[in-house]
Amino acid sequence: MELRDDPEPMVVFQEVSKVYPGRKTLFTKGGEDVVALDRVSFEIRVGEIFALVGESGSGKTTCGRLLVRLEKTTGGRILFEGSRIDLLRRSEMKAFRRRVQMIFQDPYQSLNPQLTVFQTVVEPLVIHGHGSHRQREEKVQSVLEEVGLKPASDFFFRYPHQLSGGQRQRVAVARAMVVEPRFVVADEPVSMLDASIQAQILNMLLDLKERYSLTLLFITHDLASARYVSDRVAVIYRGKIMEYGPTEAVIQNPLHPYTRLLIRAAPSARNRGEILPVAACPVDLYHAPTHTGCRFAARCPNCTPQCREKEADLFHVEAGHYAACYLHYG
Amino acid sequence: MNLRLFVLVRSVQILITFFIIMTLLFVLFRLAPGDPVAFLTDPQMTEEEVALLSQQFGLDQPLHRQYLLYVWNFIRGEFGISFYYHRPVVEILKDRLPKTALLFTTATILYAFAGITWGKILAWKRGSLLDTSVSLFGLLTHTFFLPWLALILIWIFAYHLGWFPLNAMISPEIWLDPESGWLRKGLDILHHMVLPLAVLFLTHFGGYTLVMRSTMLETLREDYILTARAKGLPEKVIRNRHAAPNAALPVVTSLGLSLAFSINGGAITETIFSWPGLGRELVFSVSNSDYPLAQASFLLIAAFVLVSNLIVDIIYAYLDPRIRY
Amino acid sequence: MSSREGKRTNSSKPRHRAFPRTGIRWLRHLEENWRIYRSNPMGMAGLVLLALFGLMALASFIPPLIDPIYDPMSGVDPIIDTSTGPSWRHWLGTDFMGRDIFSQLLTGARVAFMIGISAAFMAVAIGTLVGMTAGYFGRTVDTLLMRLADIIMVLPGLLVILILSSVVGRLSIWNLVIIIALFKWAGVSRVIRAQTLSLSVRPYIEAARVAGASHARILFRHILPNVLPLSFLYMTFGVTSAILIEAALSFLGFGDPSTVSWGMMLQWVWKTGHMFKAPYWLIPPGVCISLITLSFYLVGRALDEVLNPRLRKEVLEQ
Amino acid sequence: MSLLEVDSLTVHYLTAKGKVHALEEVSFDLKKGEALGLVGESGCGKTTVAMAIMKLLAPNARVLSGKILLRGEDLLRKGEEEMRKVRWKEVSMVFQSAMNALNPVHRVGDQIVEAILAHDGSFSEEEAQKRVSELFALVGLDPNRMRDYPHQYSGGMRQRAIIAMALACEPSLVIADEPTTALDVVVQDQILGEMKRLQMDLHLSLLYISHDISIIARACDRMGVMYAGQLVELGPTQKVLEAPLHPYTRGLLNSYPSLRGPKKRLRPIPGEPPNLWEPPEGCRFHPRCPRASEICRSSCPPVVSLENGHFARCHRPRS
Repeated sequence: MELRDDPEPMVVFQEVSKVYPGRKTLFTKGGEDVVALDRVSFEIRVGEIFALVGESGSGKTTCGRLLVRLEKTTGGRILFEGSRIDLLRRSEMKAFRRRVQMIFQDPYQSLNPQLTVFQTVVEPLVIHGHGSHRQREEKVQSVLEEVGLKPASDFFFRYPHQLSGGQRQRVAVARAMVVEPRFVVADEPVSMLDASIQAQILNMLLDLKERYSLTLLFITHDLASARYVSDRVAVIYRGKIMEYGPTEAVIQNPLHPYTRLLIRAAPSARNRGEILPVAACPVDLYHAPTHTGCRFAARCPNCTPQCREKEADLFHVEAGHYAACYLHYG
Repeated sequence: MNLRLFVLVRSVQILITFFIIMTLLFVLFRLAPGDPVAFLTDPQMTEEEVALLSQQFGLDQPLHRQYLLYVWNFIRGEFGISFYYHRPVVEILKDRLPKTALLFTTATILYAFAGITWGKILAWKRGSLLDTSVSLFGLLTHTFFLPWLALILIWIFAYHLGWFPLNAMISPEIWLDPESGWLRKGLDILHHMVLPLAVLFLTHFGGYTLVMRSTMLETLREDYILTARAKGLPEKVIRNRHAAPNAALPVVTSLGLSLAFSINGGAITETIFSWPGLGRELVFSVSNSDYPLAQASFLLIAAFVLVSNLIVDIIYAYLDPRIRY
Repeated sequence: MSSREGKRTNSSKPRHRAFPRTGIRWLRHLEENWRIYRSNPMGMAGLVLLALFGLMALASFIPPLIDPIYDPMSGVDPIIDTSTGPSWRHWLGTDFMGRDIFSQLLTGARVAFMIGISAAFMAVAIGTLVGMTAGYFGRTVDTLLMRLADIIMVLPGLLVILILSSVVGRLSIWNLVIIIALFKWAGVSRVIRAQTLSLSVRPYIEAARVAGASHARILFRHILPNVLPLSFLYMTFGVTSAILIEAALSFLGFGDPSTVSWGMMLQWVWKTGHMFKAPYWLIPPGVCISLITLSFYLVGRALDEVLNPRLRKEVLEQ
Repeated sequence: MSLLEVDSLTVHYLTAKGKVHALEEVSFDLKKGEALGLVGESGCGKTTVAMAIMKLLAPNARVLSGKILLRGEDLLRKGEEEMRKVRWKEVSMVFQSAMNALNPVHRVGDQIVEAILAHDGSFSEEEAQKRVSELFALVGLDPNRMRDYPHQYSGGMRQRAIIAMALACEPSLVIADEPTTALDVVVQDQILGEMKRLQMDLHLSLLYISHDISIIARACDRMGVMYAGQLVELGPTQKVLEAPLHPYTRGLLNSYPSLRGPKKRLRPIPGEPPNLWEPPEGCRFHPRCPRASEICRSSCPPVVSLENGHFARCHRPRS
């Protein structure tokens, strides 16, 4: 299937799979392979925020980790600026590490408790042998102020335990931004924060994106924040992309029954949703479906015999809007 | 069922471990400076006897054949002749093993049980006078140097007060008397066991009490304890049914891990009290350069520790449903 | 009090544009940790006891200088050739050969510290390295190293050393130290490995990887400072177990005959049949071994509390 | 008469670092069959309210003043033994982390049976078992899985089991402390729907506690907003959401991106919540408040009521 509609995308996922071999341990019945990603394809255009939305265990975080080479794919390929990231040589790898950064979910876990704010933020510069001591110090100072830790020198010598959750996440963003990357993976960057702080961080990401003409992969379980920040969105369910397209189009006109379910289930403060009956809860997110059909079939209100036989591929429905559902086939 | 698989896998692991220990022992004895013949033959033996033994242990053959023979001999239970007793080693060990098992197993069960019970109570009443005094007592006895404690106990209770025999496992006059029945004999053994048991108990009880106390304190902070309180359950039920089983899990683990350590203390206790067990035999044979006996009794102790470990593992699996299913 | 308080607030305030120094948090925060430690009376008792034993070890050089009859091994009092009770001449009495028990006791302290600290240091150094390597690199390296550690851990160390000494003869103090270290690293490496495993999946380690940090950088800059406190803690426990092994071995008669240790003193009193008649000789070495064990144990537990905030008592619990 | 009345409850925690002003003069009431929600950011004291009602506060907590009246009886004056009878029989709780709220070494069914037997002597073991299987069916769990252990359940199932447990003794009040926080959106929606249905069917009173305003909005008839240990706004959910009186409530509502309506830039509340060791003088919200004036800095605002049943603790409520 051809998903290319941008001549030079920044990131391309081509049929990427990730299978964790089932480990036989003493304590689990194990032995079954866990399919985290099943032939996932999408591309991220230069300068956009691309959101990946899914429930826990859907494989959304795996996508981000594969992209920054924290893990290796077991099938398919990932291209960054046209070159395969699994074939990078040592020197290319170092350059890649400078261009691609990541922001992690839990600000309480993503900062080394033994290092001060300065030590944490300066580390990438040290690794990449960037500038003199003085230049590094100035760089750290300016990036800290940019993420809203002002005056920066007040924070230089603080340890993570002396910071609030929001401040920690700002430090984590500063660490990612200090090498001026082209591309940032933000893995649920706000889900551990309080609501008022969440909005601050989201706004900050939007500002940074503008200022540095960044490209972002925004991973989240929350459709509403995906809508708030992203230009395009992919909805992933049990390792497979169910729907993919411009964010507003997906939210306003969801094509896949799963997306519809997600939108309907999302609680909202402004509109008090009525109670709708929902099909049975996901039984086991972590094991490959045993049948051949669509992985959503068991919960799908629109399920047909065809769905139970063979899973639908992503299908181009309208203007860059794709869905993996027979409802929209031709 | 998975428990069976678990036990099977652990048994195989333990067998492999034992095999490695056996091999290391072989390497140790063969690579040691000096003539390997000296390790197997008694200086007082006649030349024919030496030749016979050399042949039996394949000392005239290449190393790998010697090793195979060593393993084969082990499987057949052929450990050679003790230099000291001039009897087959296996006969001696057959006599010693049950005596070690009796003393050591009784002591282990006693102190583990007492430690878990007391730790539970102390954590529950933390900060009270009972907690402070028993914790302190446990801490002190736990740090007592075992041989010294044994000597002191003998000095006070056997020598000065004369309540218990100085040493040995039985009184010959009772056992040689055809009149005495099994009860009298049993009580006699018990009488001899009191002091060695007390030594092992006192030096181990404190450690388990303190570990149980601290894991119990941690368990009491768990959410399910809050649930139990919120459910309005009686305090005793919360303590015994909800907190203690969870808190005991790490204690059982540490029991398994420290068995090897405890058997050291067991050997010293046996030596001091002349308890005719494996540990004493090992110390004794090493002092007398009785190599065949030393080697075999060491292997048997290692096997004993490994099997005890397996039993502890099974108990653990029984206590923790996350392993069972 | 006030000046110390003043210094503390001063140091916690960021100094503007001062050049940041690298450092390890727990070292820099020694002062704060010391305050937590000091609030633990048992830990303080342990430290005081340790200081006493340290003094004893230092003082052990003095008696032979006063008079050669006070030499712990070779000093024989010309007028005494048997065990006698305490007197002005021999504060704690003499042993069966008329040697001074007090100076033996002082030397015992020195030997205990030497053995305990050097064996524990070696064991902890090996254990930390092995544990970090196994935990960080995982896979085959991990499996092999940890199987090895498992085997060592199920061996009764004392009895293995007994067997060893039956093969190679008497072990010198330093051989003994090395052998003890070879037995004791296993437990340490298990703990350090577990800690490393849990650390190496922490997002901050992953963040360092994403930033392009090398394995060496991650191991030594990010993991080591986080496991060192634990290693240090295990050292205090390792010291006791090394002292105890040596003492037990000496007690059973397999010690280094060229030195005197507390375990050996107990062996002499037991083997020469003095245990029922010479309490002045039986009591001191046992008390010393027990107390030094106790003091390291107390210090270890107090350190555990410093390093592990979860164990800290809530100050105002009812 | 209200089922539950909390009257100017003030709770402090004594810690090594100093006194934490966890709750300051918190008052609200809850009627029979009603669902009331308390919303607030982490550390605002909402869980302390729940624990105070259950009388399960940490040992270092001190209730300085206030009353907690359940059917007119002050729970704070009850002894431990009396309180034990109130717990679960009268007031039960759905806990925050379903993962840890069930004891891992006991079967799920047994943990519920135990609660029934502890409170109702008239039940035999078998009858209690039967009741548990009814409860399982009620909350949408397969009664055949009663004999499973907690680790064999998924997150959603555990949460359902906890709800079943909370209903075991037919309490008149159920406190749900972050009942769905760890769950996925779809499962969260199901659980909330389930609880709504149970509330209707069993005529339950529910006290919801959550950091997520949208969950409270979804589940409650009335809601209260907590900030830094104080209840700053209380009123019918519809009113609070559509016409908030307190600037904090308004700021909070502006912090949530929405799936519906036009896309607007969020206007989050600047700054961070204060630490409760040294709460700000005057109104606790004034350092972050866009409308703060001199009086807000100097004196603690009173509780004002602009409309029937809609209160705010503010000097200058919505003009």
